[in-house]
Parts: sequence; structure tokens; C-alpha cells
Amino acid sequence: AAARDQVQVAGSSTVLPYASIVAEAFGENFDFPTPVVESGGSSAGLKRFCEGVGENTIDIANASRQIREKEIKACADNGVSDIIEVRIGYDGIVFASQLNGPEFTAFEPSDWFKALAAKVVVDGKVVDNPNMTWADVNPDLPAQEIITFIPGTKHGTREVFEEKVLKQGCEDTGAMQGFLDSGMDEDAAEHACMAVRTDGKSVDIDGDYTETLARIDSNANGVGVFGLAFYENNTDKLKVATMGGVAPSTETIASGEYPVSRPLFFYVKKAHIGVIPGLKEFAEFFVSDDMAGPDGPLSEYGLVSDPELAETQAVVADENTMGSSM
Amino acid sequence: MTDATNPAGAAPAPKHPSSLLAADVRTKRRNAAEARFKAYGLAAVGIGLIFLVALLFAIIRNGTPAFTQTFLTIPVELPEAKLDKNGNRDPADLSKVTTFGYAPLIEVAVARALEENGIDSPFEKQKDLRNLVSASAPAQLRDYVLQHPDDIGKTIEFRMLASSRVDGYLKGRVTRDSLARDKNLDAEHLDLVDQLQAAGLIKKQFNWAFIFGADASESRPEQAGIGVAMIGSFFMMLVVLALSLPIGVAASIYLEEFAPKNRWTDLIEVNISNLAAVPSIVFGILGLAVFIQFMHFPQSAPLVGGLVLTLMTLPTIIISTRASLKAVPPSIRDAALGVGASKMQAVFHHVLPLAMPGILTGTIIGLAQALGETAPLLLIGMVGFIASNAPDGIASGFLAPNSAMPAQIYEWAKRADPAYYERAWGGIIILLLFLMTMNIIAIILRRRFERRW
Amino acid sequence: MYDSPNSEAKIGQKAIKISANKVQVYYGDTHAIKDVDVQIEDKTVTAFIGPSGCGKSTFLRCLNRMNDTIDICRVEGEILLDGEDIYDKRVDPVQLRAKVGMVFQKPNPFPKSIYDNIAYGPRIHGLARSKADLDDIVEKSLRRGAIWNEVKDRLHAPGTGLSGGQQQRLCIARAIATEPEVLLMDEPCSALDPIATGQVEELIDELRENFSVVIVTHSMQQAARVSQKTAFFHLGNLVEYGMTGQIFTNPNDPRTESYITGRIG
Amino acid sequence: MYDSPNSEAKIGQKAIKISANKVQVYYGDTHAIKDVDVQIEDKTVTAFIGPSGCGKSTFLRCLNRMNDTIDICRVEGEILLDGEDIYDKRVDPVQLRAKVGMVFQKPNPFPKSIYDNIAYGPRIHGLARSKADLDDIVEKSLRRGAIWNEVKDRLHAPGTGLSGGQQQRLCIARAIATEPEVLLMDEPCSALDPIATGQVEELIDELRENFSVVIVTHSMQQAARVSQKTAFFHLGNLVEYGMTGQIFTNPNDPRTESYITGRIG
Amino acid sequence: MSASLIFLIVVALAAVGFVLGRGRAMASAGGDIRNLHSLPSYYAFNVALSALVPALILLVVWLIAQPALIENRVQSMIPQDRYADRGELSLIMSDVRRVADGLDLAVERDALTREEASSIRTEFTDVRSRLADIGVALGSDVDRTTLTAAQRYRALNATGNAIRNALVILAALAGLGLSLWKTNHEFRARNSVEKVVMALLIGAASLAILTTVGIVLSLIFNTVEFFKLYPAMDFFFGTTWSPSFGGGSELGILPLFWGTFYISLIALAVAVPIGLFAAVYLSEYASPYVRGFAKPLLEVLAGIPTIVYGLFALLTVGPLLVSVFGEQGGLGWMQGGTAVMTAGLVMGIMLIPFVSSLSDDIINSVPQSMRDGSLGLGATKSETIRQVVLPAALPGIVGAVLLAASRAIGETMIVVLGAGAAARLSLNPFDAMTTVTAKIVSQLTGDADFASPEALVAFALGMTLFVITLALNVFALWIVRTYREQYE
Ligand SMILES: Nc1ncnc2c1ncn2[C@@H]1O[C@H](COP(=O)(O)OP(=O)(O)OP(=O)(O)O)[C@@H](O)[C@H]1O
Ligand SMILES: Nc1ncnc2c1ncn2[C@@H]1O[C@H](COP(=O)(O)OP(=O)(O)OP(=O)(O)O)[C@@H](O)[C@H]1O
Ligand SMILES: [Mg+2]
Ligand SMILES: [Mg+2]
Repeated sequence: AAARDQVQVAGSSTVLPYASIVAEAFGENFDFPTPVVESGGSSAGLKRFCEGVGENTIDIANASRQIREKEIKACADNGVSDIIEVRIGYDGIVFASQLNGPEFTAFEPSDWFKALAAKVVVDGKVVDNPNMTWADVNPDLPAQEIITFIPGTKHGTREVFEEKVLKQGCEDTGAMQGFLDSGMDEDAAEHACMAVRTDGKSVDIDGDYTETLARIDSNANGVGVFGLAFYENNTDKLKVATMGGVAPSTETIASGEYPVSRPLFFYVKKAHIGVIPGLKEFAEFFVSDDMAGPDGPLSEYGLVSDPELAETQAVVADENTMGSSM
Repeated sequence: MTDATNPAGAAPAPKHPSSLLAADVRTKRRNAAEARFKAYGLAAVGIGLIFLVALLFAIIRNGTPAFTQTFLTIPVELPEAKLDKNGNRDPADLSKVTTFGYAPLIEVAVARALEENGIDSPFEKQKDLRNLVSASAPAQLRDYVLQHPDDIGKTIEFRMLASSRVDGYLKGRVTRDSLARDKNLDAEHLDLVDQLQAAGLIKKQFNWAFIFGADASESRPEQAGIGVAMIGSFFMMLVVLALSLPIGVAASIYLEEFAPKNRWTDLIEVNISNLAAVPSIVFGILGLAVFIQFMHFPQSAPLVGGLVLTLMTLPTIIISTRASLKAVPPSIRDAALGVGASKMQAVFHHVLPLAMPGILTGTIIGLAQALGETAPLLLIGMVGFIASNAPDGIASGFLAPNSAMPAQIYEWAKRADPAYYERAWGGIIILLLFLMTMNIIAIILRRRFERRW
Repeated sequence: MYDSPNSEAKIGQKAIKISANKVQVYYGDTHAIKDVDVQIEDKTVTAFIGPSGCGKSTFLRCLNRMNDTIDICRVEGEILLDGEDIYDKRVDPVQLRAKVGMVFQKPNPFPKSIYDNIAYGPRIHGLARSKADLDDIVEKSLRRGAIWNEVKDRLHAPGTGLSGGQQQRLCIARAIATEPEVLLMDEPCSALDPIATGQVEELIDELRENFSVVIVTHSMQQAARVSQKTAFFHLGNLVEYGMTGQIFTNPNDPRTESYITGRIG
Repeated sequence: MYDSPNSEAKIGQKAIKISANKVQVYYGDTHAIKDVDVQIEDKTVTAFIGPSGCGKSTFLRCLNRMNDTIDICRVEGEILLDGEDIYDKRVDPVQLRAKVGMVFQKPNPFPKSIYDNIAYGPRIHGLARSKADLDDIVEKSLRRGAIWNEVKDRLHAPGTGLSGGQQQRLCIARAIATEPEVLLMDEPCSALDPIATGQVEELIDELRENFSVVIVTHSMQQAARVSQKTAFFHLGNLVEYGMTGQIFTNPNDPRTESYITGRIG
Repeated sequence: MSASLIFLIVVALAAVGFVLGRGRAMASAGGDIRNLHSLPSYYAFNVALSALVPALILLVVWLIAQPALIENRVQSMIPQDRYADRGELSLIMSDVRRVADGLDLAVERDALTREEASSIRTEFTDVRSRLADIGVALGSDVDRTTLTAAQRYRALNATGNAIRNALVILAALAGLGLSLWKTNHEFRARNSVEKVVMALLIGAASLAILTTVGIVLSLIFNTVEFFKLYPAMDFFFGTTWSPSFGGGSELGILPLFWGTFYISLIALAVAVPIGLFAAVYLSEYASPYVRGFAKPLLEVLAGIPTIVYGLFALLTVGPLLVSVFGEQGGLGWMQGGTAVMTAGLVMGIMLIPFVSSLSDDIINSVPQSMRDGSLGLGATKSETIRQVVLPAALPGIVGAVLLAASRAIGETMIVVLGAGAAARLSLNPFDAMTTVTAKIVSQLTGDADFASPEALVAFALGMTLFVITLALNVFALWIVRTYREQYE
């Protein structure tokens, strides 16, 4: 077999847009061929990443979450032991509705918990969620039927949504305590906090944000969950709501004021550095100020630039693997 | 028994009416049933065609804007000081200047063009003008300079893509209202666009790059084309056609004509129809395991894609081929065997030509399916941002990383920038045209082979 | 071995059942039937004879519009059944074919059981009120088709698994199960042994009591035995038409004579 | 109209071409041929007669292994062609069928042109050295099949557009075009007029000079006219086999007599 | 000489064999093809195949074996301490190969002489930049071991190639000679050619088995892994499907199966009648002209990418259905646009050509005499079609329907966009549900931990679906066997 001469990247479709912007610029400015960036999800990407070392495996896995313990172990079992973890920035998660729809402009995590939870605590008793309109949840919100489009269980965003919105809301409203009081153990209560009602008020979206947008387009009362970058490209159709009083933007997210966001990563197989032409150069280029800096094209596109970018650059330059640097 | 007045003669309705011209009750009923039946048939065809028309209408309406694109043609100065400090035109040195170095040249050129045409820029900073022009412009300019080092130091007339928002404005997708909260472009930009258009510097032109170009990243939809993905699809279809048709027909012939009818062949038969029901993504899993991990074929290669799609298409072709082989009357085989043809000759000379229409139908449907399939490509690495350069030869056409049309369309449909939406539909138009070109030979052949006996 | 024509004495002047005037049939450019005029009488057996390829089957198929199914076939002229033009727009070929039944030259049993082959016609025409009725009809038809004994134990075996002659008799039984007023039989005995032939001829004779039968045959003896009137076709022309006895003993046309005596083919 | 058997006098003791011993044929559970022993001589015409459904076609199809194509059909016993067992594993049925040609009971032309129908056999057997050769063979075969005159102007029209009798002759012509050593003909004249029948019979007579012909027929006269030996089948049994003259004039078995005189069917 | 050149030479030899074989056969028959056992072309093919087949098999085996052998030999040159495990070794080896290929290319381009290529030393030459000059990009500087290994690699390869070339050509020549020697007018050339063809046919048919084995193998390990993490009983009999990232997922397959079944049923309920009626109309009623147009047009429906259907379901059909069956329509059966009904209807449209085109071909090949038989009895055309033509065409139609059903089971995009992602056990066709296939795709392309049951369940779903469709197919085969009507 002829030797492979381009960098092969796979993984999260959330990271894909950023990776593709970098890859394109990399191909334009370096003598190396343009890297191949595949989509397919963090799981599949990391899985292929961990398949082993060698030409017929990928060099970089994109992930919208940190690699898990079990995955690192699986990797090591297949001989992929030296992994460089690179955090490229943050993805903001925003709540938006139709531009001309009802005034959904300010949410609190507790609103979402009360609107979406499968069970709520009413007068100390755990009952099926009785709330039908947003006004039932919070009198300040429009008296419109609850209809939400949230990421399906395949999406990493769902995890963030559950952790940072539902669970938060659960605790804020005191439902957590109510669950515990009703005799649930810690785990069960947490689970109950994050269980989403199944009566059609909340619709799981297994597709992507385009689908959520299409659904909101045809449903004036719908509220959907989007990535910040997606929202910023579609401000002509969507209006965004504040969460906890903070409007989402790259600044508020970078500063940590806006609560719902998640870090984005890519993982480099150290063993491939020096073997696959351009691999290290690509990784360095990715996190360079030109690309990932606050004024770079990535940030322009919607990536929340990492305040600790310099450290990340150092990690890449020194090829620090996960065990050694963290 | 010889009596003509029989029990049947006493049947409910008067059996034969006196006149042929007036139908009796039962015949009327039967004729009504007949008319209904025929109407159902017509309606069925009609329904199918109506849906087709509706779908095609939606596709064409949404997709046609992708075929035009807005371009900005202005003089650009190529200062030697910035591009070739040593002045020796050494390619290695020239290529050290990155696109980031070229971007200011464009901003300057735009500003100067405005000036020369007497248009006031409402912006303080020159940098704000950059958003009028596609992010691809610096790269295009750099490519141009690397190819024409002699033009350094001169001022050239350069045609570049306008940014997708500007393009959207000319196509009516972007309005001043909708820009209210957009951070890329402001209403003031649009005023500039209007003036530039009046000055003839901005024009909407037919977009060949869309048909022949390569994919672009998320941030520059205006540059994205489907051409390279089309080449990917082309090479995949070559593989699929070259493998699945002969293998499929051969397998069907064996099973239908030669195989002893025993458990083993039953097993094969059930297996094949079962393969048809295997979700296509599972073929992707198989392809990844067998072709890439086991056989070490390159990743993201149309060859592997073609092989996976071949496996996926085979059941379709086999099932339809077997069905039409079965439909050939045995008397034809007898006739051939009777004059001393071998079974093989009987099959290849007589049965196969008669079964040809069905085989071709299976091929048409199987290839249509293969051409439109994305899921299995996901796992062998053909979905994403892949096709950045056209392959430079036949071998690299099969082996170099490439995407495929449906994967490209699927990717575009997912992308955030609304400009990609129209491109996705435009891509579908091209896909359908590709499909029809591919089918036309099969359809003509099929019509030729059709006969009743 | 066979006795000479014996049935023509029985015939008086019968009503005209079918009357064909100036019928022309074309297959594409081939002119297969040229200007044929013929009157087929009720309660009569009419034989069509003539060399192979002269147009007998073609003409027969005109009489119940089976030619409609051949794309390239075009019929001109007028054919009246009981005085009504069967090619009239208002005529429903289905009703016509229910009245004018047909046995084809090549036996074509349906790929169904023997029982269903026979029961098919009565079912679509609603001739049976009950299952028992239908069983009755099937048995009677198979008996009249002289095949009952051979198939009575395998009524539910496929009709295509029968021998050539059995298939032919099955098709005859199938045709008479619907009790048509006119029965067109294209060489119904070609694959039958003498005994079966005799039985079918008996059937034809019996049918004549009430209906009109047209039979194509290559056997002069058979024509002489069963028919009262005979038509002789040659190269698409109706050369001669008349009483069977007269045609066989004293033909008007030299071609008829040549054919009967075995000189032209 | 025809003269009585006249050919048996010519026969001396001929070599045995095909010898069948204790042949049994089953269709699934049906026992269609029971214990048949028969020796078919070279350069002889052998007629198989018997009532419809008695197993004539079945037995005929055994002789060139056309039964192989029927899934449910099972053959037992031994059939020797020139002393070699044709059901032997080493025998190539293709070669066998090239030697033992067949005309089927139902005419089955290929859905190709008339020319190609005839030329197919010679082509696959490599009997023609050139196009002209092939044209020659086609013309000769069509002539011998007594159909040349009718089709010479439409050699490239499809064979399926012929009349029933024409198709039958086409199939005969197709079978003789490959010059088989033994020709099996299943009711070759059933759809033919007397003239054409006469021509085919002449052909058979002519073939006999060099080859062996087995013919199934329902016409006693025809059997008597063309064959030297006759086998009478009844319900799957070979009842009697002998010189044609003797069978027709002085049968040994009462069943043969009943059949010939028209009492059993 | 490269492998492709050898291939061409073998093909050329086969072509020569073709001519010689033909000539020799003709000669042995005294120039008269009538004396030959088989047609001359069979002799020709026989010789050609004898030259081609063994030589090609040898070539292919060699092409697979040589790199493996050389790899082994060269690997042993690399010091043990350079690598920790096989993966790293394979990386080093790929570097070696890249350098070796680069040297080859350099020689070819005259950038290096043959001697230079085998003698250059890292100490004296910057191999990386020399190679970069001719367009071979290397990931790092070339060290001494790599370079010597690469040079060794080249040397071995060259020897191996030379032996290979000689042997393959020898094999071709031997095959050619032997078969030519065997060629005489009595040789059964047709039989031997047909044997080869038969072997090809059997090989093609066996591919299906291989594919199945491959699928099972590529699913089974992860499936087993899944069942180690998740109880099989809960998987097969659980009625809730709710994966979650933090663990505690419920992964019952029943709602998914129910959804698959329900959606496929509705899709078939749309596609089969419409498709069959369309097929009947096209083959029995329509003029050839109409048919010539309508059929290919309908086939376009099968070629429209499923994402279009998905969007069609989401944007057009769903809202339409809601307006009729939803609150506004007064029925209140339908909550949202995504429902089993929506996806089923749209999928049905997509499947129309699967049923219509294939059935049309099969119906068309039912012999005309069957129709004549029925029409001659006074049956109407529709009676003929329903009772004679369709039963005779049944096996083919069943095939077409099976194909459509298979496609319905395997479809994702329409389900995701049209039916939603909610796994639910409900009888109401206006509820959102989802299918096994859709979940396989979503779990496989999701963001879950790939070693967790939530991701591995995709394989278990695939495997289970595979087994169940297998059972359904056995059943379908049995049906067809029972009701098949064979015409002549
Ligand atoms: N394919 C078949 N499947 C089952 N039974 C069959 C099949 N072919 C023939 N038979 C049966 O075998 C017996 C012998 O049939 P065969 O065709 O040999 O008769 P035959 O003597 O040629 O009659 P005919 O003169 O009517 O052609 C008959 O009872 C017939 O029904
Ligand atoms: N479908 C057809 N297409 C073209 N020509 C046809 C077709 N059917 C019949 N012919 C031609 O029309 C002429 C009359 O055919 P027809 O079948 O009526 O003959 P026939 O008298 O029945 O002969 P036979 O006794 O052989 O059955 C023949 O020359 C025949 O070749
Ligand atoms: Mg006829
Ligand atoms: Mg027979």
C-alpha cells in the first residue's frame, strides 16, 4: 500500500465546522495536503482513534466532550497510549425561538425543569408534570403551550443540558429535596431530576440543528436548543433567550457568566507525529492565535475562544501526552 | 348429461341478454369493477407522478439559486514589498506569505475601488470591508500569484467571490431587516453593495464553480462546489456497476438455474434477501472492519465506498434478477436444450436476454439507491470535510480521499450558514441529473429487450 | 376406418348466428384475411379447413375479438352476432366473449389447480350459487371434456402438470363450463387419441342441439363427421363455403378439390 | 384416402440404437412409466402410440434426458444409446441431446427471428463454416420442414408470429438443422394439414435412410404409414412392441386390439 | 516491471493463446469446424483461460504474500528498543515504506541514480529534503535504521518482483502450452470453459454468504461486549428506551421494534397498493408510449436522496396531517407533525418504484397465452389480471415487496425527520416513534462513551434486527414456495 500523506481527522460533528475551517486554511498555506476531516460523532471518532496505531487508523479525533476513563483504557489496550489532549475552546448552548413568535426572551433553569421534568413535586408529593403552558411554569413567561425541541440522547449537548439546566433547575426549585424526601435515594433523585417528560411536550431531536430550526420554523410556540455558532448564523430567523439573566455571547461564555457551555477537544495520536506528514503542523496551526484566537476565524464563526489558549499551544508544541501533563 | 338445460342454466341473473349493445346487470357491475380497477391503476401512476412533480418542484425552486453566484471584479495591486521581499521570485519564498498576508491586499483593493467609483465608505476601519468579500479571496489571490509570479508588482483585474451574505442579498435571501442582529454584515454594507452593483463591479453570474468546484469550509459557502464530490460518486458508481451487475447476475443465474435445490442453496437464498434488509450503516461497519482495518485499503477512498455500496446493492440486483429469471417460461429452456445447447448456453443465449428488462430495472433501482446513500460512507470516512481537491488521475480517483454527492449534500444541509441550504438543494438537482444520465442507457436498453411471448 | 359424412341430412334452414361481411385482417403490413364473407348458422357445427397458415385461427379469433389482444393486428369489415356488430364501440368485448367461447390452438391451462382452471369461468360469470353448485359444474364440464376419469383423483394438482392431450381436454372443459352460445374450437382434437377425439366429437354434436359451434380442423374426416357446414380457406381467402357434404363430394372451386384430394397445401 | 402400411417389408435386422431396460419414471409420487423395456433400431422409424396421458411424451423425454429439467421427475432403470448408458455420470447430456434431437409436443419457437431459430443449433454446434454455409443450412432445413415457401420472405420476422402449424414446422426444421442421429418427434403433425403432414412424413422417411426416428402420434394411419415398428403404451406400461404391420393387423394383447379398434382410451 | 505490466503481459499471452488455441483446434479438425467437439471459440477461450487463470491467481497470491514476507524480514532489522508494540512497529514500517517508495520515485525521476539510491547515507545526505524536492513528503527526518531498512526493503522487493515476474510468466506460458497441447478436435473445450464459468457463478453466489459472515463477525464482538454490560433480558423484553449519558439507561428494544414494524407496515400499506396498481396499469393498460415515460419517471422517486423525503415529511406532510388530524382538525389525535403516519406515508412514496417497476417487468413477462385463456372465457381485463396474471407473477411480486420492506426497515433519514426520535410503545399511528435502524445510526454517530452500553447497543440492535429479518425471510420463502404458480 502506498503511504498515506494527508492527516486524517474524525469525530464530533460539533467540532467539524471548526476543524474544517482550519483544515481549509492549512491546505491553503502549507505544502501539506489538506487534512481530511470526517464527521460521525465523538463516539465513533474516538473509537476509530483507539482502534490502534498505524496508517489505516486516524490521527486526530475530535470530541465535544472529554475522553472517558474507559475509553482511555480501551485505547491503551489497542496500543494507543500516548494521547495529546487539546482543548480548542467552548461551545455555547443557547435557547432560541421563532423570531416573530411569543416573547421567550428570558429563562431560568428552574423554568426548564418545571416545564420538562417527567415528575415534579407538588405539595410534597411526586406527581406527573401537570404544567401545560409556560405561564404555568413562570407567570412572567407567555401563556403559550409548552413545546420544546431538545437534543436527542445521542447528542453530547443533551448531557450538558441535563446537567446544567435541568439538574440546576431541579435543585433551584427544591424538587431535588422533594424527591429525596419522597424516599428516593441520591441516584434515583438525580435521575428523576433529569428525566424528561414523554407526553409530547418535549421533542427529542436526533438530527442536527438544521432540523431543530426547521421545526421551530413551522411551530411558532416552539423553543429549541442550539449551538451558539448556529444561532449566530441564523439571527434572521431566531431570537435567543437569556439564561439566568445572562445573554449568550462569546464574551459571556468565555468569562463563565453564561452558565450553559461545554468545552470542545481534539485528541492527537502522538505515535503518528513525525510519521504522518503535517500532523504536528496541523495541530499547532489549529490552536495558533491566527486561527483559534479571540479574533481568529474560528471565533468569528462562533467558537468561544479558550482563555487559556497559550497553555494549550504549549501542550501541543511540547507534545505533552495526557498522563504527563494532567 | 347431454341435456342442455342444466343447473347452471338456472343461475341467478339471466345468463345472456338478448343484445350485446346493452350490458346486463352483472356485466355492468363487472364493467364498473373493471373501470374502477383501471382508474385505480391510473390513479396510482398519477399519485406517484404527482409526488414526483411536487418533490421536483420543491427541489428546483430551492436549488436553482445555487447555480448563480455573486462576483466582485476589481483591480488588485500586488506589491512586491509584501509578496516577495527578496525579489527573486523563488517559489519557496513566495509560498511563505500566507493567506493572512494577502487579506490586507484585498481590503485595500476594495477600499480603492470604492474610492475610484466615488462611493463613500461609511466604515472607519478598512477591515470592515472584508466582510463584503468571500474569505476565499486571499487564497485565490495567493494561488494566482504563485502561478503567475511575474505579475508581482503589477495591478491586476481580479475576480473574486462576494461573501455569502452579499450573495444572499442579491438573491433576495438576506434583507436589511434580517441583518439587524447579524454580526457579519450590516445594512451599511448593503448600501455599498447597491452602489457597487450600479457601478458594475458586483455581478451575479452563472456559477460553474458550483458544478465543478470542491467543497469549502463552513465559513465560506459561496466557494463550495459539488464537482469533486461528483467525481467521487462517479468513481464509486464505476466500482458499483463494474462489480455488482456481473456478480449479481452471476449469483442469480447460479441460484436460479444451476443450484441444486437443497438446504445450502435455500440458505444462500434467504441470506440474500436478508442482506437487503440490513440497514445500510451496518454495511459501513462491515466495510470499515473488512476493507480498512483488515485489508488495509486507504480511508475515505471511493474504492472502498464503491465496494461497500456494491455489497449493499447486490441483494437488490440479485432479487430482481432472480425474479425475472423465474418469469421466463421453461419451454424456452426446453427448446434450447432440445437442440443440444448446454444449460449454460441456454441460459446465456435465451433466458438471460429475456430476463434483461428485470435485471436492468434492478440495476436502475440498485444504483439509484447506491448513489443516494450516505450512512455507510459515514463509517469509512467519506462524510465530512474531505473533497478539497479534484483527483489528478484514475488511480487517485479511486484511492485519494473523496466524498460523494449525497454525503456532500447531507453535510451542507447540516451546516449553519443558510447559504448552504440552497447549495444542498442545488446539489440534489445535480445528483438527480447525474442519476438520470446514468439511467438513460439502462432505460433505452431495457426498452429494447422488452417483449411479450 | 371411419365412416363417411353422415350428419348433413339433419340440417334444415337455421337462423344466422354470426354474419361476417368483407372482413379484412392485417398483421402490421401482412394482409392475413382478405375480404371474407361468411354466415354461421345457429345450432350448427361449422368446420373451417384449409392449409396451415391460411388464416383459420386468425379469422376465428376475429369472431370473439380475441384479436384485440394482438397489438399489430387490425380488423376491418363487419361481423354481426345476432344482427349486432361486434366491433361496434358500444359492444363490450367481455360480454361478447362470454357468449362466444373459445378453445385455443395451443393448450393454455392456467398455472392453477385443475379444479380452479374449470371453476374460473363459472366464478367470474356468477354461474354457481354455492360451492356444491360449483363442484357440480366442474365435474360435469370435466366429464363432458372427456377427462374426468383421468383427473378426478388430482383435482387440486396443477393443470400445467398434465400431458399435452389432457391439457387440451382441460381447455375444452374450461370453455364449456361457461356455457357460451357459440363455441370456437381451434383444432380441439389435435393432441387427442381416437377415443378421446370420439368423445369430444360427441360433445360437439351434443352442443349443437342448443348452440353454434365453429371448429378448425386439419382432419377432413373429422370435418366430415361433425360439421354440417364447411368453409375452406386458402391464403387468406375464403374459397368456398357450403354444406359439408357438398364441399367434400362436389366442390365448386378447383382449389377446394385440390386441397381435399391432397394436392395443394 | 391413404394407402395402408407399406414399409415394413424393407426392414431387415437393424442394429439396436437405443435400448431401454426396466425404465421407471416418477413425477413426485406418481408412477408415470412402469417397467418399460424397448429396443429402438437404427435406421428405423418407431411409432409410440397410446391413449392420451399414457406416458408417451414422458418416455420420449427420457431418451434424451429432457426430463432432467423437471424437478420432480425421477428416472430409474437403464437406457443405452449405442450401448452406453445415457444416465451415466460421465455422460454429458449436452452431447447426448446433440445426438438425440427432439421436437416438442407444444411448438416452442424462440422469441427470435425465424432465421435465428433455425440457425441457433448449427451455430452452437459449429456446423457452418461461413455465413453462406449457414444460410444454406437454414434454407435446407426450412425446406425439409416444409415451411420454406411460407417464410422465405420473412426470415427475419419473429418466429412467435407464425400460425400454429407453421410454428410446429419451424420446430421440426430447427430440430433437423443440427442433424441428430436420433430424432424424437412428439406429435409433429398434430397441427398440420394433410399436405404438410405428407411432406413431414416424407421427411421422416428420408431421415430413416441414415438415422433413427421415434415419433409419437395419435393417428393410427400415420403410424402405419411411416413407421416400421410400433410401441403401444397404456397407463404407463409398454403393452406391446413389434413390427408395425403385425401390431395393426394382428396384435397380441387384447388392450392393443381394443385401442386400435377404438374401444379403450 | 510492475505488477500491472505483468498483468498486461499475461493478458497479452492469453490473447495469443486465444488465437493459437483457435488455430490449433481448427488445424486438428482439418479446417472444418464440424469435426470439432466444441465451437472454435471455446478452444480459444480454454487456452486463454488456462494461461490467464493460474497466472493471475499466482500473481494475486504473490502480491498479497510478498509484502507480508518482506515486511517480516525488514522488521527484524529494526532494533527491539525502537518500538514498544506492534502498532508502533507498523508506524515505523510505514515510514520505511514511504522512504522506499520515495527512493523509487527519485530513481524514476532521475533525481537519484540507482546506485545512489541504494548507497546514500543519512550522514551525508538530507534524505528528507532530497525527497521533498520530488514531492514526497515525510513526517520527520530520516534516521539511519529507517534508511537502511528502506534500502533493504527496496532490495528485497526488487528480488521478489523479479522472481514473481518470472514465475507468473512461466505459469502463464505453462498453462498456455499445456492447454495448447491438449487442444485437439476431441477435447471437450466447452465443458472445461463452462466449468470455469460455473466456478465463477458459484463464487458470485457464495459472496452473499461471505457478506453475511462478515456482517455477523463485525457485529458480534461488540454485541457480546454489550451483553456483558447490560442484561440481555432487559434488552429483549424491556419496554422503555431511554439512554442517558450518566448511566442508568434503559435500553429495551421492544419500543424500537414496534416502531420499525409500525412504520414499515404503513409504508408498505402505501407502497404496495400504489406500486402494484401502477405496475398493472403500466404493463396492462398504458400505451407503450405512456409506459416508456411513466416508468423511468417513477423510478426517479427511488433516486431522490432520502434527506429530501425527510424534509418533505418534516415540512410538508407533517403539518398537513396535523391540520387534519390534530387539534385544529377537530380530531385531536395528532400532537405534532412527526408521527409514524408521516414517516410511513413518505417512505411509502419512496418505495413506490421498488414495487411498481419490478412488478411491471414480471407482469410483462407472463406469457400472453395466459391472458388469452382468461379473456377467451369472457373475463374482463381486471379479472384476468387479478386472478391469472398476478398469481402467475407472484414470486416476482413477492420479491419486489420484500425488497421494499427491506428498504423500509433499513431507512433512517425519513424516520429521523418524519417520525421523530422518541421510542414509544403506542397504538396510535399519529404518535411519534422511532425505528431500530434510526437508533443504530444515532447511537453509532452520537457522543456517548464508545465503550458504554449506550454506544455498544447499536451493535446489539443491528445483530437482533439481522436475526429477526432472517426469520421473516425464512417465512417469506416458505410462503412463496407454497403459493408459487408455475406457467409453461
Ligand atoms: N410435469 C408433470 N408433473 C406431474 N405429472 C405429469 C407431468 N407431466 C406429465 N405428467 C403426468 O404423467 C402422465 C403421462 O404424461 P405424458 O405427458 O407422458 O402423456 P402422453 O402420453 O404424452 O399424453 P398425450 O398424448 O396427452 O400427450 C400423465 O398422467 C400426466 O398427467
Ligand atoms: N401475431 C402474428 N403476427 C404476425 N403474423 C401473424 C401472427 N399470427 C399469425 N400470423 C400470420 O398470419 C397468417 C395466418 O395465420 P393463422 O394463425 O390464422 O393460420 P392458421 O390458418 O390458423 O394456420 P395453422 O393451421 O397453422 O394454425 C400466417 O401467415 C401467419 O404467419
Ligand atoms: Mg391456427
Ligand atoms: Mg404427450
